[in-house]
Amino acid sequence: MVGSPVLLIAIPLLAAFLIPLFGMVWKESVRIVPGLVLAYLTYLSASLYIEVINTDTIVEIIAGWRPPWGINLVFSPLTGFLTTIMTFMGFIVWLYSYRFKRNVEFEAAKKYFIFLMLLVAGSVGIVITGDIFNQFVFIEIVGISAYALTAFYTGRDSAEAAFKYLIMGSLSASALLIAIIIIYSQLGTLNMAEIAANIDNMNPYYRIIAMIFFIIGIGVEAEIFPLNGWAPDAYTEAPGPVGGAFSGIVAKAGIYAMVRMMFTLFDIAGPMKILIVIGLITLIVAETSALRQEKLKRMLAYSSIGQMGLVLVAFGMGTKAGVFAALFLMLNHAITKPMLFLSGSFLTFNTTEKYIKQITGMAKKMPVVSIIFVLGALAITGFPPFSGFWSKMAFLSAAADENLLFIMATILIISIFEVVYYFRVINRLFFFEYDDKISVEPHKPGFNGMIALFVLAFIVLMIGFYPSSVTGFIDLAADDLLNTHQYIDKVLQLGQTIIQ
Amino acid sequence: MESVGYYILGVIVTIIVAFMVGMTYMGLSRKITARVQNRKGPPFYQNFIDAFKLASKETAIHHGFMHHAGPAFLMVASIMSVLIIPVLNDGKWFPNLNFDGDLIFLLYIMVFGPLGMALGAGQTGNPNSAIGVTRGLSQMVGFEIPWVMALVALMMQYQTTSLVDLMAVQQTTGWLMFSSPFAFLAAVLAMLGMFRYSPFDIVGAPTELASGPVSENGGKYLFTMMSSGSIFAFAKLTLYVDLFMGGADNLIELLIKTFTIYLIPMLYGMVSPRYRTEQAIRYFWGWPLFFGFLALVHAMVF
Amino acid sequence: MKKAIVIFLLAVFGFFLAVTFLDPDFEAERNHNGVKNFYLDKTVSQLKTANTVTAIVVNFRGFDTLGEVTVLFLAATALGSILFKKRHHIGDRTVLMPASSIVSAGSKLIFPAIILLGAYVFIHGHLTPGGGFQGGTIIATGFLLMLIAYRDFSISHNVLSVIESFAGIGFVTFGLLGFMNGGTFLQNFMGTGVLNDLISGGVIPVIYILVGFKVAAELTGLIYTILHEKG
Amino acid sequence: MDTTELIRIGVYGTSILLILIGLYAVLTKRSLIKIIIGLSIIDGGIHLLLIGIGYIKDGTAPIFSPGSENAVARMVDPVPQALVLTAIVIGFGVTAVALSLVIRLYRHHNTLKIDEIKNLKW
Amino acid sequence: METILTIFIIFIAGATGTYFLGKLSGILRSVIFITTLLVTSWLFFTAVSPDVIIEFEIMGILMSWGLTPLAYVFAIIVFGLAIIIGIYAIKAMEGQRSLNFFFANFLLSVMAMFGILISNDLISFFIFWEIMSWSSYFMVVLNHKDVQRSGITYIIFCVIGAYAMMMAIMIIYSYSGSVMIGDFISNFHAFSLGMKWLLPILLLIGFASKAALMPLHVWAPGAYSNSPMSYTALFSGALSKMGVYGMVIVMIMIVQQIPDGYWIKEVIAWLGGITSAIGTLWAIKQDDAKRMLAYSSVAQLGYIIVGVAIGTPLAMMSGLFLAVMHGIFKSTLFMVVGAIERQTGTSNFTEVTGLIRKMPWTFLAALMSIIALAGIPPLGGFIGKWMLYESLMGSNHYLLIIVIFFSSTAAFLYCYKFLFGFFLGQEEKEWSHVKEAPAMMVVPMIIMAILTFVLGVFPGLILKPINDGMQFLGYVSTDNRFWEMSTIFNDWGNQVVMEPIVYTIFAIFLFFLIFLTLKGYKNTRYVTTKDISSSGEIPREDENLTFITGFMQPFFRAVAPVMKRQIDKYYTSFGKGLEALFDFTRRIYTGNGQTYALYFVIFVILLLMFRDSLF
Repeated sequence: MVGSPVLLIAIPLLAAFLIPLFGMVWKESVRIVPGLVLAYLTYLSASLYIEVINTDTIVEIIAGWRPPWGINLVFSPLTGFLTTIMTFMGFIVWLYSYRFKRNVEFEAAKKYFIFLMLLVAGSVGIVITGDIFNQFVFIEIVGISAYALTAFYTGRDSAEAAFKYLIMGSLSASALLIAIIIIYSQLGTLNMAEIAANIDNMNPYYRIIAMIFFIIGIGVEAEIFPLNGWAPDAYTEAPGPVGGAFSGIVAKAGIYAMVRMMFTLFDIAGPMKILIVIGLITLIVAETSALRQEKLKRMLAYSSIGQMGLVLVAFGMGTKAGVFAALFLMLNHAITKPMLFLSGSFLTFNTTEKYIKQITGMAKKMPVVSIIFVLGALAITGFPPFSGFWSKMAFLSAAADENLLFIMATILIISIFEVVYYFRVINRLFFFEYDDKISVEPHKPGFNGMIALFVLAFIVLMIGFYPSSVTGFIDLAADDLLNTHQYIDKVLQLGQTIIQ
Repeated sequence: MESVGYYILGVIVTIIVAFMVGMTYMGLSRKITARVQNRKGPPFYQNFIDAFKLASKETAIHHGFMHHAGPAFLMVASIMSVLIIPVLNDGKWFPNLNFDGDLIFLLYIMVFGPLGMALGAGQTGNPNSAIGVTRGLSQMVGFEIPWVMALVALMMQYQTTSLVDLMAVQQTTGWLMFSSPFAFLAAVLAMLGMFRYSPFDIVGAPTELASGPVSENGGKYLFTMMSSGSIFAFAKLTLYVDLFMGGADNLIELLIKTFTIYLIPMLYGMVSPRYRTEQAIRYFWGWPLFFGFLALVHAMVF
Repeated sequence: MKKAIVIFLLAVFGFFLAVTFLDPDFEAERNHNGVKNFYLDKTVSQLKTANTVTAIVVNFRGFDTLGEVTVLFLAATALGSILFKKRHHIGDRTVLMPASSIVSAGSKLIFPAIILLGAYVFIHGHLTPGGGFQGGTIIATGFLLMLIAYRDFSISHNVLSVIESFAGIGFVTFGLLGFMNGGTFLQNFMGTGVLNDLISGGVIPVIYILVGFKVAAELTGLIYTILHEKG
Repeated sequence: MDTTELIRIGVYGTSILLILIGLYAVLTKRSLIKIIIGLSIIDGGIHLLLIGIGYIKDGTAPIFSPGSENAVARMVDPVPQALVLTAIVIGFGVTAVALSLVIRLYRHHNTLKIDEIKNLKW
Repeated sequence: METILTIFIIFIAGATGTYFLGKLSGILRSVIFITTLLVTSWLFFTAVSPDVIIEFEIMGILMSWGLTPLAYVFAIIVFGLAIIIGIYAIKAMEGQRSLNFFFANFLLSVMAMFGILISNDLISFFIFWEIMSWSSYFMVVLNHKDVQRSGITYIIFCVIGAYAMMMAIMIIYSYSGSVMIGDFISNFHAFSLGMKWLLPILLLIGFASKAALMPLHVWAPGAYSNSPMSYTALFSGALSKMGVYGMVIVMIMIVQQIPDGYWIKEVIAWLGGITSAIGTLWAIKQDDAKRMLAYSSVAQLGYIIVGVAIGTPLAMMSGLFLAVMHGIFKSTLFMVVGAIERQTGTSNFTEVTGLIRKMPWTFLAALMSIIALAGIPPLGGFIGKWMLYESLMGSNHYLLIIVIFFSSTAAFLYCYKFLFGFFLGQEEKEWSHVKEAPAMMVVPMIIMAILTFVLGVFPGLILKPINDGMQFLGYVSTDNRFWEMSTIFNDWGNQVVMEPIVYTIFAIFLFFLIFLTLKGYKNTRYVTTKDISSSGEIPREDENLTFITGFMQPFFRAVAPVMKRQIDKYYTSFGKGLEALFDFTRRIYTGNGQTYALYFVIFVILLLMFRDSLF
């Protein structure tokens, strides 16, 4: 036992409370401590994950009360997979921002890193918790950190973005609470496994109503179509790395929550029309909106939303292959989109508007960053031999298994738009002359940021050339998600053995 | 083909005959045209005199290699076609290359010359040459279509691309002129363009431009071109005879048949004013094309 | 027009909500035998905590409370971050009008009582209604009163920050101590004592007191930050 | 219809009404402050709803006083109360952040009208 | 280690080395580049045998690499062209931008093509296909010219094709559980009727997009003319052949198995015919040599596709032979344009004239290639054309042959325009400083020109591997009825014997050339092009007598109605319309937070109302 999943939550919270104290003593610590914490989380998560794969799912109980009564954390191949990605991406974002935030003041930097850490911790919490109300609390932690990070820069429209996010976030929190109320009143429990075990006894009408409110409650974090108005604004106005964190961490947590709810809580077997429909609409609206964006980050944001839609469609197929594809897509997106955000943020460092035209010809000035951006763009649009190709292939293969030709065609057509807008940016970056009048002043990227980018690029290439390095993990995770009974048994039977 | 020597002899004899006949026909055409126009006209051997004069003239200038070699290209095309086309039925004459190339090959080797000459004309730098060339090439696109349609109809109907085979077919079925009338019509109308007599003589435009592609040429160059033209004329006429009139068993029959064919463009030209290039193209893509289609339909049905 | 549409939409939405919640079935199918009885039972028998709600908040669902505390902490930090200015100077208060002497004199009088009440509420969180959150809020109102009454009343941000941090660290540390002693996070590892004694319930009152401190410090900080904000 | 029913419908009905009122404010009021008030009203309605589902007939507070150990059956469900405590605090935190954002927005745009604050769009 | 793997590793190492070491010195870069090409080619031609098959698994999908005899034909094109163009490129690219990137990417392209050819399964086929797509894309935009238009057009059509293909591959995989091309072919009969139609059509869309078949051809002119000429030579010569390669497989192995699949062949053949006609017409109209050759490539690929689509053994052979020939002569022509552009700075006919005496060797290469392109005997182009016509007649395509004949006759017009525009005509003073291109550029061109001739005389050299490839697919019987070393036969047994014909032609040509030269040899002298009898007037030195603007005007007046409709315009307006639509729909995101809240409520209500159908 290398540690306990609860440390994934406890350590960052402890650190968050500690940082202000450290900051009084040694100013640099506010930058370093979060990094250490995130590194430790990554290590912990990865080692737990390996252990989980080799032995069995860890169900951690809290306060010594067995699952139906106490809160429990579930560290399974699925949640472990996601937590590892999230903590790792959190570390990467920290690494990138470490010097990036040097030019802001101490107070601001301190808060930035606290928010970042808690964003990761909250997302991890969403994933590993086994209790719906607890999930709600973590969603709120993520929400408030995200509002604060969005509004981080003063003097921009960031407050506007954060406010929109906040409106949507609190409305969704309300919806989530209503769903929790319905569930609790009908089943008398908040534990996911218990709910899942008893869901068949629930009045079908309330079941559907609860599900609807759940979808809406989580939909804001998962960026599904009519609820994602905040997302492009927030991605655009938040600091560059935070955009990466949103797409790489928060959105993943939202998707996970929604999927866990659909697959486990409500135990829906077979294709889920609702996810497919919502996912497709999200995909279409987002990708077509991205086509004419003038701001780089906004375009990336729409692209990110679109990818989330794609993931939902993949989950909506409800088959093993579909879930596999969805998790693969999530993995790739979690790595590639931050890569794009981070490199894009370097490219547009010296401008606040972040217009695409401002990066005209930047490749001459910042070749390495540009190449990494292109790598990300190629990966996200699914060009082999980069990582995105395999996940897109897995997706199409899953869709073909289900004979969903229409969906395959739609998604491929939408992908054409994706290719178009990414290549427009690549063209601007590489194949236009640098122009002093419109292009921004190049920024010398920091050492730490470059390491972060290189690590991401390496992963993209690794998955691209050798997808089998990750597919085994994804396979286990997909099995885990689909096996609801196993989940229920693991949680509840563990409860039987340890009674205080 | 017993030996190389026999082969070379055949080639030479064929060329000489073609040259003589072609020259004579061209002279006759000038004479007849003059008579129709109520002029006295030159004697029929005038062309020989011209050729002799040109051949003996000293040529002082050339405009570079392509200009220099252009007439040679032209000659290759003429002689090659005359070698491919069987002059008489059943290989009574020298077989030459009758069995080595077929109709498609013939079609292509026939454009070899004009292209070579066009290159030669191009290098002179005379804009009139180039203008003439473009007109000629454009017009060629015009008449080639019905011409090819006619040939394709014949070839597909009789399942062969060999001229010799087509001639052999006519030994049994009679002249293709009658059994495939539409092909014949299309081919004849295309021939009007091929001979570049009025109304399709805008290429040379002898009266306004300094004679189109051949301007800037004189002496040995013009001589070569002229001989080539006469050989080529003979080749074309023989081709028509072979294709549509059952070929000829002996030289006399050949002369009669070819001259009959030759009269068609000549007489048509006498009564027609000149077409502009696009008019000429549209002309070829009118009735000739229609006949070509009919020929294809005919070939399809039978 | 817009209002009409909104009212229509809300009517439809309200209809659905009403159909859901006002339906007798909703009540009839309510599950009364879930976790409730277990909680009530164990609170008395094992945790020896009189206030079941407190037991749930701090122990059974203590993890939620940790999150909740974090949310408050985050809110306080976020406020500081969002209202952060480049040159951060404390001083000018936005409430310019001085309070009347009745208020200022009265608040001096009431302030200790409020603090005392707050402290009482969170110290007795496990016995009576109330607890750390409630007590902390009461204390914060005391500071609010002082801030309104006295223009020059000031609290050191650092002190607030330290209190807040220590309280939070304490919470997590107690959780971790439980983890180390008993095997699970937030486990009640201390002796539970006798029901209805002041010192009973093991870690529950301790944690709730820490929460009280934290909430008091954070709410005061929030108020203080907003009060010093020029609109 | 007995009193329980009436109380139930009263509580649920009120909370639904509060939710709708809050939504109305969020959807129609132009002032940011009023929108936040609307959000708070929605929260209030939901908290009421949450408390409402813990109600049982003739229930008492789930607090043991000496000698009331046997009153377990009459005690209302303590869980919603614990949940609502958490929910309130969270709602409070969100409201605080929202208000601070409003201050920022006012600083930046010099207005509180939500339809005039849309620099970010499309 | 397996030779195939070694070749890949050398390619990747070469590309990396070219890119990074190229920053150190230009010579090093060239050396690495050429060495990579030579070594890989050497390995390929000596050590790769068709029997060796590498199998491995990725994501549970069995993949396999190995060379088939059919692919061998295309591999000859790829490696042959790559070496020759590679040598050419070193000098031709001198002084241009992003050389390291260019050469590295060049190697990547070649590697991708090699990968396509050795792929025995559809997934690795697709992977290499996409690598080829993006590496060629970067070449298209490398010159920073017309990037957002022609580049984006190219990539759009690339991905349209690739995605159609991908969809088909995934359907195949999920239905039959295998992505092996062989398995697909043998399991094809088990597919449902709908799939039997859908799959080949999707695959054909994929291949046709690369082969620039008619409705999917609009990218070609922009892409071909905007990439560096050294790459366009490979692009048009080898890259587009990959589409042909795919089509051959589909046409031979798949379409045969479809009931009534005859119609697919007919439609593709007709599209090919129309492509060639339209491509030719537009080629004539161009004033820029690159665009002309680009359209010409489209037209030539049209012939090839016709041959492949007709699908009789002779037609298939003609298609493949034309593919090889097109690879040779079109690359040469692009190299010629590259040389001219390098020496004069422009590739526009209206600007540069009379280079024949300045660049004689280039002219010779251009002349040979043009003759081959026009299909005039005795050069190689004729063989392909001949076989194509014969096969069209043999398979009773009465009208298609006319369309083909029309476009190949009309091709003379642009052939002449090309030669005339650059090399002939007035030798203006403006261009008197122009020198012949460096030997490193001329020699590859001349080699290619000689190749066209050799293949014209001995078509059997290339027909043999083609025949082997087709035999491997079980497509022709073992007796080689259609070809001997220097003779070709048609379906009816008629023949063309090249050897005596070529000797005769040369004898005649030489005879008359000698006659013309020797007669009056002493007195004949060269005079400049100003010294002409322009209607009796002697032009002044500074008078520009070049006739090139509106070159084929009469012809265009005749075909005006056909030219009026331009498919690019439909695409452009369609694209513009789509973008406008999306610009409108994205206004959903109004920017007003309240609206988003309204969406929230509406979404809730919608879900509540349609809960029965959605859940």
